[in-house]
Amino acid sequence: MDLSFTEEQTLLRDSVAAYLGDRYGFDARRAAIASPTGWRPEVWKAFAEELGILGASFPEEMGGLGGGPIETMVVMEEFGRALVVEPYLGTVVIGGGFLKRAGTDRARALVEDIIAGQATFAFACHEHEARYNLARVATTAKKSGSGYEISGRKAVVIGAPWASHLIVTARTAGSQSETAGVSLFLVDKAARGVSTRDYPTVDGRRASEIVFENVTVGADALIGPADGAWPLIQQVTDEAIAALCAEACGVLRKLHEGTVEYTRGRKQFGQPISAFQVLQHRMVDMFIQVEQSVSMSFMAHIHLSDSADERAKAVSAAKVQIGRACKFVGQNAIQLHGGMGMTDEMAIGHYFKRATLIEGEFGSVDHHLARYESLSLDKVA
Amino acid sequence: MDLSFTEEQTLLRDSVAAYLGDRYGFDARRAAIASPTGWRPEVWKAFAEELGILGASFPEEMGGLGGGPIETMVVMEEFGRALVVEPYLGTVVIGGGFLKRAGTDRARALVEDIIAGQATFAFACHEHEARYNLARVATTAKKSGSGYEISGRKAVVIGAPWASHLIVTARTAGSQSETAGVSLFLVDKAARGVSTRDYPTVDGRRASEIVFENVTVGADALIGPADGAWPLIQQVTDEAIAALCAEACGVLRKLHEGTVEYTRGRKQFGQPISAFQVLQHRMVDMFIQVEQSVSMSFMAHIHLSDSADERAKAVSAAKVQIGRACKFVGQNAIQLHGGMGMTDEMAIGHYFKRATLIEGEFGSVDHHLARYESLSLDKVA
Amino acid sequence: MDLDFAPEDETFRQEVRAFIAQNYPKALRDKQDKGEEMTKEDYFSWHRILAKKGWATPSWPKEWGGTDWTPTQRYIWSEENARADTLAILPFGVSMLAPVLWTFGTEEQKARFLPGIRDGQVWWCQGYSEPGAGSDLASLKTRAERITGDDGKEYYLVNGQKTWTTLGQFADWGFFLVRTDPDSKPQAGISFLLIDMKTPGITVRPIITLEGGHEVNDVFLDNVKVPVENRIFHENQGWTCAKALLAHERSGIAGVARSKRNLERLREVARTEPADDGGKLLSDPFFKRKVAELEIDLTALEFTELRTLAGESSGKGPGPESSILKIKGTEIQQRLTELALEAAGHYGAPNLRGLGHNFGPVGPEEAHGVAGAYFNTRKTSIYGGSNEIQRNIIAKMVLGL
Amino acid sequence: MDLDFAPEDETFRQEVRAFIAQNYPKALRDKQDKGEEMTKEDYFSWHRILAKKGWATPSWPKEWGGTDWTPTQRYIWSEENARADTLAILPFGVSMLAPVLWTFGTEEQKARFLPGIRDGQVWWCQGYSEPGAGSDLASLKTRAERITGDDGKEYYLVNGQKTWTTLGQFADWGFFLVRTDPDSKPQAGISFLLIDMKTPGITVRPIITLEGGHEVNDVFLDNVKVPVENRIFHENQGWTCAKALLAHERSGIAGVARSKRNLERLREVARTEPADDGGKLLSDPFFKRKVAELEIDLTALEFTELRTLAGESSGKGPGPESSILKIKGTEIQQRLTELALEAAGHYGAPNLRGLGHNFGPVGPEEAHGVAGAYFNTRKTSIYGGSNEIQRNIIAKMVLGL
Repeated sequence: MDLSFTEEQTLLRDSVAAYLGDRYGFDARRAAIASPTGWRPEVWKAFAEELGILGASFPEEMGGLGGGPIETMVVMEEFGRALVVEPYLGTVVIGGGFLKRAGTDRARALVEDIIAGQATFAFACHEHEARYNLARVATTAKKSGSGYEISGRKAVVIGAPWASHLIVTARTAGSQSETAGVSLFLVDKAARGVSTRDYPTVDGRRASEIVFENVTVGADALIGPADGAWPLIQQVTDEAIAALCAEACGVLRKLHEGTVEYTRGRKQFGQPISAFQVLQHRMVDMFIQVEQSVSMSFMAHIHLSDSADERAKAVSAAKVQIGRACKFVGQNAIQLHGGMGMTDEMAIGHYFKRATLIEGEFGSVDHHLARYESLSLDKVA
Repeated sequence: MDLSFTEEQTLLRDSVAAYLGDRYGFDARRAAIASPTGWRPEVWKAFAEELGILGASFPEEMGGLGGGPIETMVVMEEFGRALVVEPYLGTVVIGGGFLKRAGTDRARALVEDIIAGQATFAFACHEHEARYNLARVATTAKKSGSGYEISGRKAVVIGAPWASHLIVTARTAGSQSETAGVSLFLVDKAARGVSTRDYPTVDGRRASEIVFENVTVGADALIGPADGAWPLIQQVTDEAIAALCAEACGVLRKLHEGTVEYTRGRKQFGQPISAFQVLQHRMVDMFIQVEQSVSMSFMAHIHLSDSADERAKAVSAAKVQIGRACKFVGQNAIQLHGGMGMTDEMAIGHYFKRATLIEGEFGSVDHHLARYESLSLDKVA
Repeated sequence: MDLDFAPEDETFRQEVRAFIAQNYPKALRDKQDKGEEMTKEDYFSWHRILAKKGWATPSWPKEWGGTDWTPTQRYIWSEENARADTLAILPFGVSMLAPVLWTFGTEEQKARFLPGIRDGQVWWCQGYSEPGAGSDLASLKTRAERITGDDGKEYYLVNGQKTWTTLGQFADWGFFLVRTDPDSKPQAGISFLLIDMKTPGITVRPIITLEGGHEVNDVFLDNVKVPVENRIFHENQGWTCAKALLAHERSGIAGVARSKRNLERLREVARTEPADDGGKLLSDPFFKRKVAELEIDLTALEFTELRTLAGESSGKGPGPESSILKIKGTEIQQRLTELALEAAGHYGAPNLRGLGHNFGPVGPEEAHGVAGAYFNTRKTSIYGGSNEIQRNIIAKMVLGL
Repeated sequence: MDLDFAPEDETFRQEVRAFIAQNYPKALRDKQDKGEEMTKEDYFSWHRILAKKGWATPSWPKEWGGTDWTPTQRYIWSEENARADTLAILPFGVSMLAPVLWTFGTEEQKARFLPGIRDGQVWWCQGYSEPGAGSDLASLKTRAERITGDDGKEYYLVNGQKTWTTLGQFADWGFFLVRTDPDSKPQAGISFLLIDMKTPGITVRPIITLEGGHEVNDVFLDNVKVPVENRIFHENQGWTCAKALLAHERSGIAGVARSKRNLERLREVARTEPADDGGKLLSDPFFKRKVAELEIDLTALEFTELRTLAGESSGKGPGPESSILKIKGTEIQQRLTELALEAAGHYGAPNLRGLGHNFGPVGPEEAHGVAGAYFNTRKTSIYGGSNEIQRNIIAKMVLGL
């Protein structure tokens, strides 16, 4: 039983932090998200080539560095600190998470492309009528020749404007929100019948509404078993949520540190406002929330290799804590910055906006409480 | 539209407050609750004769003073301030509430006894398996000659050791938690087949577990229609809950005032602890809770004469606010008193204990939220 | 103690309701429905209709254009406006400056400035806050020196910077707090000046807030010449005016009627948006509970406000009492936007600001702009004296700590 | 980073589990199950069994009776004790005084006092708090003057009052903070004395706490003669000992293992007690949610403690880190009793204390005493440095404010 980092993990953290400190300052990021494309392919290239982090969590036999969840955690926490918008979660954690388990030659080749920074992914899994229930899939994939024909609409596909490929959930059997009957498909974003409407998100990323109109894909587009992708979807989204929790920890640390720093410098009534006990205790409560969140991020990552139920329970518990912390720490960071916190010009508001969206990403606090209860309390009741 | 008190109401408040200030000090109360009987019949006599408040809320044609809910509110708030244990709620608000609507000669005679301080009542309505659902009645009343035979068990009947009479809910038809089929009976506590186990409660009152074993009562024991007492039960318990809210307001005010006073006198680190901003803001938040509770008590009492749904919605909303306030204000009153708040010797702990039991009396916060939702949100959903 | 309305009050309510229905500009309603930004003319259009009817300034003294309504009539007025979701009359002239004018102004000043405010002809902005002075308003640094102009007249030469000037981009005139005596104690050397925003030396610069909106501004004053007759009340005693204004700023801040309307809207959204189980969000027990809790808190706030009006609350005077209303009112406003964002689910994320009208909606219409509204509403616990300052006020003024 | 236990740790766990199962006194278990109050002998009985095994003082230095366990073994030890719900070893001697003795005591003092603590022969109590000195411990007033006794030996003559002395009614000895130099600064003139509680002039008076229990006491000292050799460390430097002791007092204060057990008990209660709808309380969505939220918070606390042990937390040193554990640990303990009381419904009201054993139970067994436990547990956020003081410590020591 040991909760400390290895030397390699500490090194990884330091190198990512150094790179981002150097090249991912607030002004550079601001310019990038305001640009027509909204991201910096050259940063992505550096992730692949200079830092080598795109392969950090892939097995060595696939060309990766053989790292695991803790390596992803380390990278994502640093990304949170710098508010990195580039699609690491969609590409490496989710896209890579599916592909490395797909077992097809095409998937293996795409993993190599990911590691090389040549392929980027977005996960088209949300539908408007489904809210946070990923099994509620109305998009269909019908057998057509040796392959499939996909039709349907996906909502708010984060990172889709930057993606070369999409991973799409579609129903091949069953109805409504049955988990059986959901399958996963790899779709080239340029494929005929795929149309997208791209837009920015309030936290500085890009997303798309996507319509699939009789999009034909080959048999090798199928990831995991036909009709039976649900366990794989659960596994990879749990990994994604854990990674998101790590990102949140970076965001939360910056929100807290930024607030402590600001209140030390801001004078009112003849003293720094950090001298007011009420604000001190508020910052202590923020700090406790941050610490508890980091603990839960550790906890979730450690449990990712456990049984499906233990894994899901751990991940949902972490997302509950982190969702709460995002709200409490974010709101109070703005409050303690006063009017300055309301301006677009200061970084703090941008951290707040990211924290706010993380709250709901892959399920709200209520969603994960319900999931946690179904695994922890209902089973034995 | 007017939320101010009449001159008579203000006079009533002043006279009750003056009497209690004079005769119901903390030490006198402490001695009374530790005595074998646990209450002071001479105080009850004074309520009837000196203050005349036992008849304040009865119609003039029944020998009362013709007051209404606001008079009850005024009295109960003062009772809360003094932690009065005598059974005003059970006797006047609940017992009287049922009897004045029963329409029988026996009931009318008993109202006169109540006003004269000669009859005291307890409401035997709880059963262990029912939690806060008063319609879940397993106690039965079977037709027997011209009257009924009652059998069953009632739990935690507050004030029963002091009661000359009981008002008992019993099922005459229907099953489980059906509201139809519940009837109300007036039972002499000395009747054959009634056995009680009396004990103190943690807030200094007395209660009983009561077993009814083939207790025979006459036809005139029935209050309200056979099988159809539910609307009347709802009405009178709503009146009781409103009165309880008023009592809570008195308790809450004392908790808050006592805390402000204590922190002003208590010195730590060379200054009164009331100088610490964190404690100041805590006391402000307590104050806001008290003010909101008083507002909701007004609101509930004003709505008591509305339609059943409007009345129930208002009362449940008030109980939610007051339940929350009892917890928040009570816990923080103890916290700000530090170790002294933990001692039996200081009054503050006794207010905390009363506030704690009020939280759950006639339904917890969750119970009343559910009731509120069923009236406010489900109907139109 | 009762909540009944007298028959004449019901008649009044019908009159108000009918007037709004018949006279509220359709163009304004359309823009509101589409969530479009309002122009200066939009803001004034409804104001001028009301001014013509004599209802633009109900709380003013009768002689300057007030209506002499009873408190119950004023309550009905605000309820009906919330119900019809009319565009609020801007407070800067009507509720902030006007009371200062009629309390501290000379007869000439009243005659010169009050009619333009009442009739919606002159747009006023506020010059209070400064970059270094937030909640600690009295530490303001903007200087005003007495000079004699080339024309032989007396002027103040004003230099400094104001900030958080709401809708200052539209302003014709502004009321400013400036320091006329740098040597006395912070609150003692301040004067209250009215400044024509077209005076040379004034620069208004937008501040973009975190949701991307332009609502507030920096105002730079560089050797701005202000005639001494534009000063209200005595020199160096502007703080007296400021305090009066701040008290008025907080009244009505509970915003009960508007919050009721927004709660109704939230319930509508929750009745249409999906829950995880395929049902509707308002059937989700936990979302429903949050709505119920908010509704109950709003009821408590409403009755606390009514008690305050009836003089039955425990606070002492309108200042500290309104602090409770400000704290609870803004907390409720914030929770409303928080729940609206939660209700929108994934569709809280899109940021369509700046994409132009041709882009069309993304997701359900009611989700449009909910994140922006949530971000923007964080300001309510900061402005007008932060909620922490309000707690300090209650601690000192009500609890005597 | 992993949570796996090595095979030798698993072996150790089995050994501990078997030892407890075979040796825990049945009489103690029965009393615990019935909720009866423990006598002095009850408390010592389990301690002495452990002492014989050499497990009474795992955290001590090996030479004085420690076990040299790894942190993982200690973690397992506390988990297994919580799992079996053993009576906790009293901390006064073992975890509070002993570290002071082996750090600051002379060899003679160590040899004289440590074995009695280790073996459960001498009951110690704490004489720190005073009526006027709560969180501000250093303001204590109990005086100790150097005198020469009739026997020609040197003594301290101690006069004053201590309070909140937990289980002092059973104490053989006490460790006291007294003021030996009234003229120096508060923290500078304090000495640390060991006092035989049978010394003439000592009166122990019960303090009844709000649930009716007798757990704490006032201790009055009236011309109590204490030999100078009973002073630990230098005269006037007792504050150094006090600080060391306070830090130890906070370690383990998270109480994760015990809270886990109490949570399990709460779940059992919620599985048997009825809900309003006739089902079980654990099926009530809102009660279930509170249990789930508590469980998640407890998991977060557990991992924060594990991170602290691994040196990966952001606090600086064991003092401020343990402040987080103290705050969250006590909040969770309080919420556990709060929910137990809520679960009991009406049966939270009966107060059977003092009715005698013949009275028999009222309502379900698990409801017995829940209100008392709730009231009593309010102390946890007050004692050991109130949670407000803990926040001050974090603000200063961790955040540098």
